[in-house]
Amino acid sequence: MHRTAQEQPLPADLSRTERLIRDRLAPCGDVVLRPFTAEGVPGMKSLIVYCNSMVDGQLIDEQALQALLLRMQSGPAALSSDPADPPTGTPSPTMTLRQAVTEILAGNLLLLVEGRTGAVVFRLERKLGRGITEPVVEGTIRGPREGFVEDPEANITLIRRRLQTPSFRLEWMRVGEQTTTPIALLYLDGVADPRVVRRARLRVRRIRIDAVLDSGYVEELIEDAPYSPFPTVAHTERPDRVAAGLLEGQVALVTSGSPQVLLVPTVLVQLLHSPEDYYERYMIGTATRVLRLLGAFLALTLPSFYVAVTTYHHEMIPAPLFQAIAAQREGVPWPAVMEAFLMEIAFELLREAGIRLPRPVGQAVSIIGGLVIGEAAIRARIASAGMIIIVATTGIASYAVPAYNLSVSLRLIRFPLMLMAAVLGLHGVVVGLLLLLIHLLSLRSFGVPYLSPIMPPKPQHWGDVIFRAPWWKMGGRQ
Amino acid sequence: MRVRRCWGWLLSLLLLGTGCWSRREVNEVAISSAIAIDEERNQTIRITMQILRPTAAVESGQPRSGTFNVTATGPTTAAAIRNLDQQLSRRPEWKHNNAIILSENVARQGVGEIMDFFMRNHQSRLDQWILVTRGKAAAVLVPRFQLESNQGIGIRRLNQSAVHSTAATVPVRLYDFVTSLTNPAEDPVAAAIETVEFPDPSGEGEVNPRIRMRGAAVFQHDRLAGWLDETEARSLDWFRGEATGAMVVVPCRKGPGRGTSVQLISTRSSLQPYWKNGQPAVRATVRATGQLGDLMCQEDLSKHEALVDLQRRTAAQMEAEMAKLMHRLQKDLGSDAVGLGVALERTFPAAWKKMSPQWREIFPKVSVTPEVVVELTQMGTSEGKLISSGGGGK
Amino acid sequence: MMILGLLLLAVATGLPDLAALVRRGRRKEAAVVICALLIGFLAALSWVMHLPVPTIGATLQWLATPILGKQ
Amino acid sequence: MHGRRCKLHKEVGKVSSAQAVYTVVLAIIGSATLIVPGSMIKVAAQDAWIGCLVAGFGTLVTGALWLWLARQWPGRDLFQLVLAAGGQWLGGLVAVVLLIWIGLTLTGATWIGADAILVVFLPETPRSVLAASILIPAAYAARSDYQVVARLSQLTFWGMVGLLLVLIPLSATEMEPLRLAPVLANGFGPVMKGAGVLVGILTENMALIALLPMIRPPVRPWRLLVAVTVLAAGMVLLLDVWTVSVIGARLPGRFQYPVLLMAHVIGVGDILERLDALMMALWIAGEVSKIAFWYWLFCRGIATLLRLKEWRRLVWPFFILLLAASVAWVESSTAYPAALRAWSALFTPVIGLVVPLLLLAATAVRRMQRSSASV
Repeated sequence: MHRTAQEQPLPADLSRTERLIRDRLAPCGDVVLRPFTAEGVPGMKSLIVYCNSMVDGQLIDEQALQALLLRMQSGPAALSSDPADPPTGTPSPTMTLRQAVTEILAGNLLLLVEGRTGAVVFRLERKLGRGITEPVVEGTIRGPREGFVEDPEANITLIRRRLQTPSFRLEWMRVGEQTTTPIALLYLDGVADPRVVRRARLRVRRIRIDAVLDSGYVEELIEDAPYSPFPTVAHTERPDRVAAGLLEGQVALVTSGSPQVLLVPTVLVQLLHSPEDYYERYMIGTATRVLRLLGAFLALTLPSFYVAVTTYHHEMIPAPLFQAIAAQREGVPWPAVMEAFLMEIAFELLREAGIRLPRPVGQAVSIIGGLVIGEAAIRARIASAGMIIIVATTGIASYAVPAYNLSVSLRLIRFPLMLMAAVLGLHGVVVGLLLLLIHLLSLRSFGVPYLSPIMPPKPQHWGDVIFRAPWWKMGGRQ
Repeated sequence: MRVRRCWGWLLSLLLLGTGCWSRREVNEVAISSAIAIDEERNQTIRITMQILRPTAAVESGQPRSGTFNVTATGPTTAAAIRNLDQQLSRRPEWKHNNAIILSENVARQGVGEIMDFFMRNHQSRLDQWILVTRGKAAAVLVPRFQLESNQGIGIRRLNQSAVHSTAATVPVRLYDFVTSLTNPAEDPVAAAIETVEFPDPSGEGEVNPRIRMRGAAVFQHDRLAGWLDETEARSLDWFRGEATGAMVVVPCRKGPGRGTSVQLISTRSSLQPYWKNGQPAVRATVRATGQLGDLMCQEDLSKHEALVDLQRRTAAQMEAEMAKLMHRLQKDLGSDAVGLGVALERTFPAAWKKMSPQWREIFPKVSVTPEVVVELTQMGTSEGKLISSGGGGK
Repeated sequence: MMILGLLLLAVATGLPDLAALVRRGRRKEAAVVICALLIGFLAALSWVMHLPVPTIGATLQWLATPILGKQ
Repeated sequence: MHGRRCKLHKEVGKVSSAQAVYTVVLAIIGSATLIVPGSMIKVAAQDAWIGCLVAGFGTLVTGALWLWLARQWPGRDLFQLVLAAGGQWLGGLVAVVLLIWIGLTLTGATWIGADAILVVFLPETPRSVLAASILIPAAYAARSDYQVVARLSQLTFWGMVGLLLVLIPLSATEMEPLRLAPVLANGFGPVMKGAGVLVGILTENMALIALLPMIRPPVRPWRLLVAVTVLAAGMVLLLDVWTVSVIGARLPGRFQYPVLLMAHVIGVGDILERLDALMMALWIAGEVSKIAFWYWLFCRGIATLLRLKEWRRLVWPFFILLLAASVAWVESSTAYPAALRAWSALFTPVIGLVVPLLLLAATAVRRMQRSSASV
């Protein structure tokens, strides 16, 4: 019986409705049920229900409610088309109890009238949140400085302003039993692949979780390959990056309460591109992009190459350099791979400490820490100078990767690669990279192959993979 | 589940073969810069290896030289090198070895088998230089190079300078040396190196030996046939087209004077065999471009005709030297270091098949006509003839 | 030591698939997997214990003697 | 109209014709690039490249036979075709022979790959570990189905072509085209022996049949077969010519892996010392692509033969068997050429001629029975 009551629209009899809502919401403590009568209309008993920690007190306007009651008494609640009239309600005669609960807790005011089923909803949500600031993580030298905030409507406005096109599609969904967080699904009709949109919509609908506090929850629940270190869902704080994604056929998911907007499907190439490539002239854009790709490759393989070459293939180092490395490693007791592990872990610790500490202190710790530990390690014969340079270069190179989650996964994969370098030398590194390549080739993000423009080959998009083709060359034929 | 399994049994694989094989840490290795091979009585091989001391380069302290020599004997090359381990705390490694020096008696006994180790071992690199010395090969590793830290780099630099400037020797790499060893139609050549005592110019009488590369060693198949001096080595370079530079001194046309020196910048040569009344004959064409080094003759080169005449005389001088070398190779040494056999085999394969068994006899009778064309590109900054020496000029 | 490694390798490569097949009740595939693992393990064991089993190359040459003649 | 366009198209199933060609080409010459040029030059000296042409035409004929058979039974992959054409008993027997042949090719390629790394780079590492380190990526690729194998082969093929485009000009200074000079100096004998070495490997072009049903229509089998054979034979021809012109016809005879020796020779020119790493990486990728393809076909073959529904679950259980077989292929590297010659002498005529003709005959007989029965 309890279930059916949830599904039927609110009964006309006011007292029964009041009892239903009262035993559902009264224990919450911040939900107010107040009988409301209009002077001119003694017979019209009605009830106001709202949650006062969500509703903005000043916005409740008694007179407007009474005027509405008067009109309702004459006939079915005609929606006043007069704009001067402050917050007009949207009547929904078929509202069920569950919908009513969701509306109340979402910060709306419900007007229940005797003899009418359903209720009239007034949006009186208290607007609070931080102002639009520059994104902390994805800063760029050139390009807009706006970053997303926690309020979904504001985020959608930031995106919508950039895409004033009729083909813009927005669908609201609610996820999470406890939190019922609203999630907006945005895409451009005619650009995004309909099958991808359908798959995204389906996956968000199928989420069964009690609470969604950040878009990270959603990301994990809808992503393609939970067992792969590589992210198949991108998240960004930059509205221009989302607009660019929508133009390229991606679907955006704005989660209420989280400044990170998810972009699906995401391929590896997009994680290595930064929006700045498209704002600078194409030559500068290409140069920084090539540098970034090199940085990503170095971040992944540099330490394992160094370990492999110094442990196995001495002939690959020119003689004088080899002599210098031999001299540096003279007192170091353990093999090159142990030294590499130690230094890498020390560097990761420093990096993590740098983030956790408040901004000014954090910056200082990571820089000074790096220098001091490096210097002391060399003098204490724990590591050789060559290794410190390699570790430092790798650390810096991994910052060059614009997508933070990709740079972390690259740093994670570095350790098994180092292990293989220690066991099988350069051959081990090659086999490790081959395993990685095969894994990437089998990976798919929402049906789109992960190495998409390169493999399977789509030559018409090759202009924008390693190089950034100038606009007058980009996207000529479809 | 897929990825976890992939790392799962990769680790189990590591367990299968614990430890890391063929692993040599950088500081567990003795780096060899040059190897000298001598022969003791009853055919035992003595290997002397110059090992680099990495720390010497770093610590200042008392002036310890950056290298030290280690020597061991053994029945074969590999055994001898393995015996070096008995004295070295670290395993020797010749991945960075620059030069292999053979002594005269080793060269006379035949170098074929000795080279086998260096071609088979995966550590030896093909671009090492091969040299032969008259006395004991180990002696070459003793003197200290003033400009370089060790013998290996010193010899490598000497070889490179031989190619580009002096051409006083025939620089040969391990790869070329072994190719000519394996090819029955060709006789190998190697550079010659010697230690020379120079009285110390500051006169304290402390004699410090120096290394000099001059002349070449010519082989018959894999046995040393004889030595070539500096000028013969240079003309051999012109035949083989190896060296690019050389300094040719041309005697003056008339009157006293030490001669005109012409610095060659680039030389290209080729051998074209042809038949002359039934006998194989070879035309060796050399095209060289050069520039005037200095003019110590009474001539005046401001006019073009004088320049053309100088070019002709330089070419004639080079042709004469090349002819003298051919005479010595064919008559005295009987070694086809020039590569006539290879040229014949390439252009007349059928004829070569018939000739090759008697090649040793036919070789001395092959007539070789050198044809040199010299082109002087520039006279340097000063023009014609400036300074007249001695009798107050004309 | 090698035998332990072999066992571990057999378990690591065979077990997950075998478990999945048994769970889904595909007896025929499970049988094939089990004999593949068994033959594989025996072959590897014979190689590790250096048993006098002729190598593949030797058997091929023995089979090809009529065609190629004695090498 | 310029600007961005939709880059993210959903994956289209199956494989493109180009990818199929690259896959089969690498399935043929993946490991062959290590040993074939060397063994051909040992036999046919500087005329080895003529052997490639002869082998190429020869295997076009055997490939054509298989294609003709495939046309009689459209829409089936290799093993379905064999079972359908040969019927219960003959088909089964032929399928077993094919499986043994694929198994031997697979393990032989693993062995030679491990041996190349052992001889040139890691002398003291045990062969079993090197063999496993090559077989593991191949199994992983085979497990993730033929599309991944095809993409890996395509990337590797482009890589190999790119590497050769870099190496050949670099070695121009060492190159001596005259070394190829005495063409057919000693007649056709050695050339045929050289061609014999390659024919055994090129008969693997019938692997195209296994991929035919997986190619996105329109499918032009004849054109694909020609492309595969020409590319494979052409690649070996290029390597022969390049090896002979750089290090002559006599030296490769003395080395086991002349193509890897080239890296040192080119290094000798003081241009690039670090070429061996790049060359090694691509050779291993070629190895893995070849082994992955045959491993995938091996498991599908077993599944089709025993009428199993799940072929993916067979990939990893067979790992140990194949690893043991590849390690126990030959005792030492010197015995490998003789074993390879025995393998090609035994299987080339069988796989190239006997099997297709037998199955064509069986089809014809079956066709007659059906027509007489229906009359």
